[in-house]
Amino acid sequence: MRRVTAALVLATMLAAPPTARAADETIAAFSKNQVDPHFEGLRIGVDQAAAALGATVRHYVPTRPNNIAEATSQLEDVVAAHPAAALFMAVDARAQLPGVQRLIASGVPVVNYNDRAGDAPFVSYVGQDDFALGKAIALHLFDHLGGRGGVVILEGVRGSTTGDDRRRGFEAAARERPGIRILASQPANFQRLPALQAMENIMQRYPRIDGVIAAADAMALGAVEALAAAGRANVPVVSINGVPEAVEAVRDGRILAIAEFNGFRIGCVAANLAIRHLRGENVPREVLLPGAIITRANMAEWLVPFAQRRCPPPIPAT
Amino acid sequence: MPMAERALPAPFRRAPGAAVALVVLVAIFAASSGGRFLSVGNLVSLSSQVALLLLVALPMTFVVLTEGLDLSVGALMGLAGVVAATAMLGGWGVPGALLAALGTGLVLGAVNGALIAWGGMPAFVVTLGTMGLAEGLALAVTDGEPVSGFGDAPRLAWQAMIGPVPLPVAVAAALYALLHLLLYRTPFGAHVVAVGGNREALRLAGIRGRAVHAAVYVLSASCAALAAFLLVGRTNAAHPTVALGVEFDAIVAVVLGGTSFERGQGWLFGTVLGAAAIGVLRNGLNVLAVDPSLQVVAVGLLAILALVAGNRRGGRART
Amino acid sequence: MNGPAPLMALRGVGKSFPGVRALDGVDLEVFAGEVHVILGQNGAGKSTLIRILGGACRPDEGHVEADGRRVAFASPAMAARMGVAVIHQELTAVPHLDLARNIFLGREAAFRNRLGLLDLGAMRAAARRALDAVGLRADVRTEAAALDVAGQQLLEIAKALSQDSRVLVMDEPTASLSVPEAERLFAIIRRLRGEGHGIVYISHRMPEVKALGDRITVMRDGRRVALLRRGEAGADALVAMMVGRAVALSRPPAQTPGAVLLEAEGLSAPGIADASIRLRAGEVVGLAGLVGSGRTELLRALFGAERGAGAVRLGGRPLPADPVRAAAAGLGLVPEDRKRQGLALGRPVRDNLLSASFRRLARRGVAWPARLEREARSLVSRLSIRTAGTGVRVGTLSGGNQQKCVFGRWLSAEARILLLDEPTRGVDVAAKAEIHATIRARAGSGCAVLLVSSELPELIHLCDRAYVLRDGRIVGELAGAALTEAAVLRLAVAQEAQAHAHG
Amino acid sequence: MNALPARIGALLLLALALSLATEGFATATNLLNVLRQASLLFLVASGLTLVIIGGGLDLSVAANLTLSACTAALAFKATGSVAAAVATALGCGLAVGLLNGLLVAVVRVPAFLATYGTLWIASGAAYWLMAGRVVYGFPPALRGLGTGFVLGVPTPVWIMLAVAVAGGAFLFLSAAGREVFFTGANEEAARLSGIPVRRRRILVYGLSGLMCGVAALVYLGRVNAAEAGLGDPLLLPAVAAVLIGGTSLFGGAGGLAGTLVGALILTTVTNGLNLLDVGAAWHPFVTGTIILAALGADALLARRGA
Repeated sequence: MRRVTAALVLATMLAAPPTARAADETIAAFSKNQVDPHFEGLRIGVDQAAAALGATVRHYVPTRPNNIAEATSQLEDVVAAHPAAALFMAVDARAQLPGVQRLIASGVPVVNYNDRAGDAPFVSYVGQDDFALGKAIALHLFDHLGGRGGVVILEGVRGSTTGDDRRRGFEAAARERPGIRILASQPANFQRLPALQAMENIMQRYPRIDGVIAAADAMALGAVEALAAAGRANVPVVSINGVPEAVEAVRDGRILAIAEFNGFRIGCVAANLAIRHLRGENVPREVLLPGAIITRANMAEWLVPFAQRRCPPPIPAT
Repeated sequence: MPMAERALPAPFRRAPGAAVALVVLVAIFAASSGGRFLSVGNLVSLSSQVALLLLVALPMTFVVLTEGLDLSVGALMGLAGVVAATAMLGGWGVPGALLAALGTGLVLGAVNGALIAWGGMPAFVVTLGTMGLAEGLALAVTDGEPVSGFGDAPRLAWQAMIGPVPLPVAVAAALYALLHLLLYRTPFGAHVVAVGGNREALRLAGIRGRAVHAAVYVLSASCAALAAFLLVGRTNAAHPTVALGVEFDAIVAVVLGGTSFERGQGWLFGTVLGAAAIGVLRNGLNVLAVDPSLQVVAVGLLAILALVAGNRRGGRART
Repeated sequence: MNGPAPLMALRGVGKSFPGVRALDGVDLEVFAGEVHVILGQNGAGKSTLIRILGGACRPDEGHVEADGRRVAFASPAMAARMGVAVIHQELTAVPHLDLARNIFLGREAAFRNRLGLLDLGAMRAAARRALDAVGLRADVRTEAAALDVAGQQLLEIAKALSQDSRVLVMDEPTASLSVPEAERLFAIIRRLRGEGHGIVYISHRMPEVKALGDRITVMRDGRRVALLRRGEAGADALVAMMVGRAVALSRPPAQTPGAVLLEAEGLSAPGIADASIRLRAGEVVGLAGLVGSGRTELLRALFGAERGAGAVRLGGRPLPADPVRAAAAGLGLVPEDRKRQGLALGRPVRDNLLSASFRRLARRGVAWPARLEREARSLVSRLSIRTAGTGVRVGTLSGGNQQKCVFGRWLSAEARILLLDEPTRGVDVAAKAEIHATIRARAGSGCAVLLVSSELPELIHLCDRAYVLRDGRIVGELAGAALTEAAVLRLAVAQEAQAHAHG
Repeated sequence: MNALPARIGALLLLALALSLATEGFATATNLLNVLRQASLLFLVASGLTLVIIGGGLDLSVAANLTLSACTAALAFKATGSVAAAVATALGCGLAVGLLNGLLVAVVRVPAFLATYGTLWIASGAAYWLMAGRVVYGFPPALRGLGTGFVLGVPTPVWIMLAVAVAGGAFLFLSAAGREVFFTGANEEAARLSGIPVRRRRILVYGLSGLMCGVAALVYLGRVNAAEAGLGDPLLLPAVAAVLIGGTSLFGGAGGLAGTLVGALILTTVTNGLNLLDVGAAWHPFVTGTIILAALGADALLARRGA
């Protein structure tokens, strides 16, 4: 059983109107890259929720991972494609705000999902609170360490909303635990090899590292490899996301814990809301999905491959 | 124009790769997109995208005509954008910001040009080095964070329409006109072609070929700085690494457009066709929502197929 | 001297290069309204003379005068401003510029309009006039690359005329022209003479000399050996003056040639048509002809570097047109352009000596450095290559020693058929003798040698037999006593020359 | 090659400065760490070095590494056999390399553009094959290639040394290697020497591809996972390592020893910046500076030598 199915509903409930299918229900779904399994999970969630309601999905992903210019072009191109609705996340929120404002102005209802894309009249926002996730997982580690020790932070891409919010969360947690010292904080671009090599280098400088916080699973897994190779596999590593590979590492004791950032579920909910909005339902303005802390005790649920997961029950209309 | 090949229109003679690709792609996309590809809205965004590429690709044509290339423009666009945005935040106003960006371009272009023309160093290595310098400076100055909050002027500029024409397209058209005049209607243009085609002829004619050679890199960098300003408007922020990789698209556009890396053979309008072919391919794939991974393959195939198609080969008899 | 001052004059000009006395006290005067032919074999000093006239180099001794005043040309551009234009054999057009821009390259300022832009209409009209003046009918908007060689030649002349050059120096302008093209050029030259230009005309071709030359300077070994007026000497006499004393170099006794090694039948390729030749073991065969007659092209076609029609047979078996197969089968080509085609200048002497034999020297694919070094040293000493070591960059060697490296390559590869294209060009006297000795020695050891040389004495001296090429066709074969410079020249320069020689 | 001692000197000076400026640098483990980090970069750059010496260019190396690693990972997951993974990585790398060779040597597309095209094709193929997945978890036999130690030295360092020695032997001891140098220095002179220029071209592109296959195996061993786009951060450093190592883009000069030094300089700088806790933002700037410095030093050396 899925432990968390409830969602934060911000408005009062209304009766669900009868479903009225539009002629062409094609949904454009944006994601940032074809590399990170988080987004693959998200795309599978979108596809599943749309299929359940009989809508079609077209995915837009830049050919160069997280490429702002290309993502901006795609946004412009989607204005021409004129889908019935769109699910949008920004590679760079500031950069893509004008584009998404124009998409909305062209009459396409847009649901913002995964991370906040700035100030535009979105139908709804579906996501998680990156700051809270960062803070929660960092506190989990600090408490595991007994509130004292030196930790290393592996940041994402400097300047990305996700990366910056998570880093601020880590730092906020550190302020709450005065016994914790941050030894080094290096960006590793959400990628595995840069994280591995940065970790290797940082280890040379600090013979004693008590814990590692990574802003995403891929970097945590890179750090785990570096620590294991140096015979320091006992250093606890925490991360954010919860893709199956990282959950396996939790199972095997290589990662201590992960703050769940569930792309699959975000995809499910966002697609579901968008289609229901098209069919005339009133949907919540904002859905903040809670994130669990995945540990060895509860990890089984997240070991299921994305393709075999089932979308949670729809969030009631408002 | 040569008499022998009159039968074919100029684009097919002089830039066969780009021309064929363009015709085929437009036909496919127009036929299979149910009118969306040729809609006014799409043409506006398509033409703006092509315009931005052209701001880099047109001056790159000059560089390639001298048998060189400029890998630093993408990184420079990031740096110049950051400089412009910082200048606006510092209260320099839009003209001041433009000048600051342009100055950044001039300096980097002069470094490239001096090392290549007077230092006799290979363009590939020099511009790879300055690419690192520009990218690193942009990242270091901003610590990787985009610079924003400088007001609406750049964004409004990017979105402005001059009559039915988007401003970026108008800027690219103006730049095309300017560079067309520069290449075909000034002594400088002839000298650029001669730097690539026959430097000995320049020497015999008593022209300082090295200054001409260096100038094309200054031109390339200045135009990149100009493009950076529009890009800042487009993305509403100056992102230090936003344009990395654009140099490759620009070079492919130039070569697709029938400009050769050898002997100063080239055609400025061909670059427009080349950039249009690249823009149409990417835009059309998006409008048709082709699987993202296949889009990556399609870009590579276009480059190679168009080049192979454009490559004329001699016959063989005795084997 | 009475009368008007010459447009241009050299007074006692001397010039030396390391190891070579290229010019020695040469006087030359060019008057308005004359065609002054300079006649001489390769190595007679003509090209140095042209360089001095055109401002590309300065004389060591003597000086240059224009309109009776001493001048010093610092650059070709300066010479051009003083009214001297050189039309080089290797053409200097910018291939992808149109004709109008080529003509006015560097002088575009004259066509700027008020906006600072080129007035293309005016420029094209001026170009049109310049091209009309030389009878070139091509559209002025055509790129220079689209012109054939004759057209590019005319373009160069048009360019020179358009800058009001009073003295035109033409270096073998008909070398690559067909007969009608050459005729057209002659008509233009006559007209220019009529208009008061002074023309320095360099050529080997007797009919041209006779048809055009008002005065003739004959050069030999860097000196002026004769200054003649029109008609003062017949073709035979001129040939004799160019050649000098009757062949001073004695030819070794003819050897009995061995089996046919290489045979070409009806070979056609760009620049050659229907050529058939045979090379036997132990002979040195010459390939004579004027520059542009197809000698280089024939060698390249034999080696497979140019593809064409016809058959090449090696020991009776067909040889495919592929340099790899040719080299493996025992052919070796010493190309004409040493720096571009013969050597990798940045690589050491060793690699340049062994580039054709790395695989032969390797044992199971391993080319042991010691073995390579041994081979390279042995070649250096066999050919007396003067170098500080086998690891020295070949580009730092003198021309003669560079050429010996290309030679050595084929010794090392044990080539049995050597195709030599101007092997002694740009080589000093001592190295030349050594190369000659090597050529004879190779033939003596059973190789077949096909030798292209523009220096007739060399050809006569070295060869047992010679084919003569004209306009890409083999027009004759001379052997034994019939192989004389005069005979070769007669065949090479055209029918009229033969007729005239008997007249 | 005459500049190699200067480069080694620069590397030693850099190392000396870092050992004075930081505590962690001059330790045995850190030096082995630097070597291990350099190994992947060197492997990708080694084949590229051969191509550039032969007068070409290969922009597809990083994308080829990506595709080879992804196909090998998929092959392992499909068969469970390490041998299959090794064969797939090497086969895939070689195939992409040969495709480059054919495009450049036979179809005669300029190397810059041909390999830029295959860059996109290879990375697109990887995206398509992986479909957003990460394939992870490899057995010790494969992991050992990246994380193991032999005689106290990391296995990838041994692989790096083996490739450097084998590649050096190919370049300097084999007939084909000598011919590659000559072809790079002057293609026409090579052709007229009877050197099979086309085959030599295809050979170096093939070897470059093969090296990407080897690098892919080391990557899998080291990182224990494969995903599309994994090689992208390596392209420019690899080109930079070759150029910093003194191999000339004009062809016909250079060697793997130089590339090894180039890779070590780049890795040492990154390591040093991490140890000094300088932000990663400065890395491209430092790399660019080193490229230009190497270029300027060579120009000075050449002028003095001439």
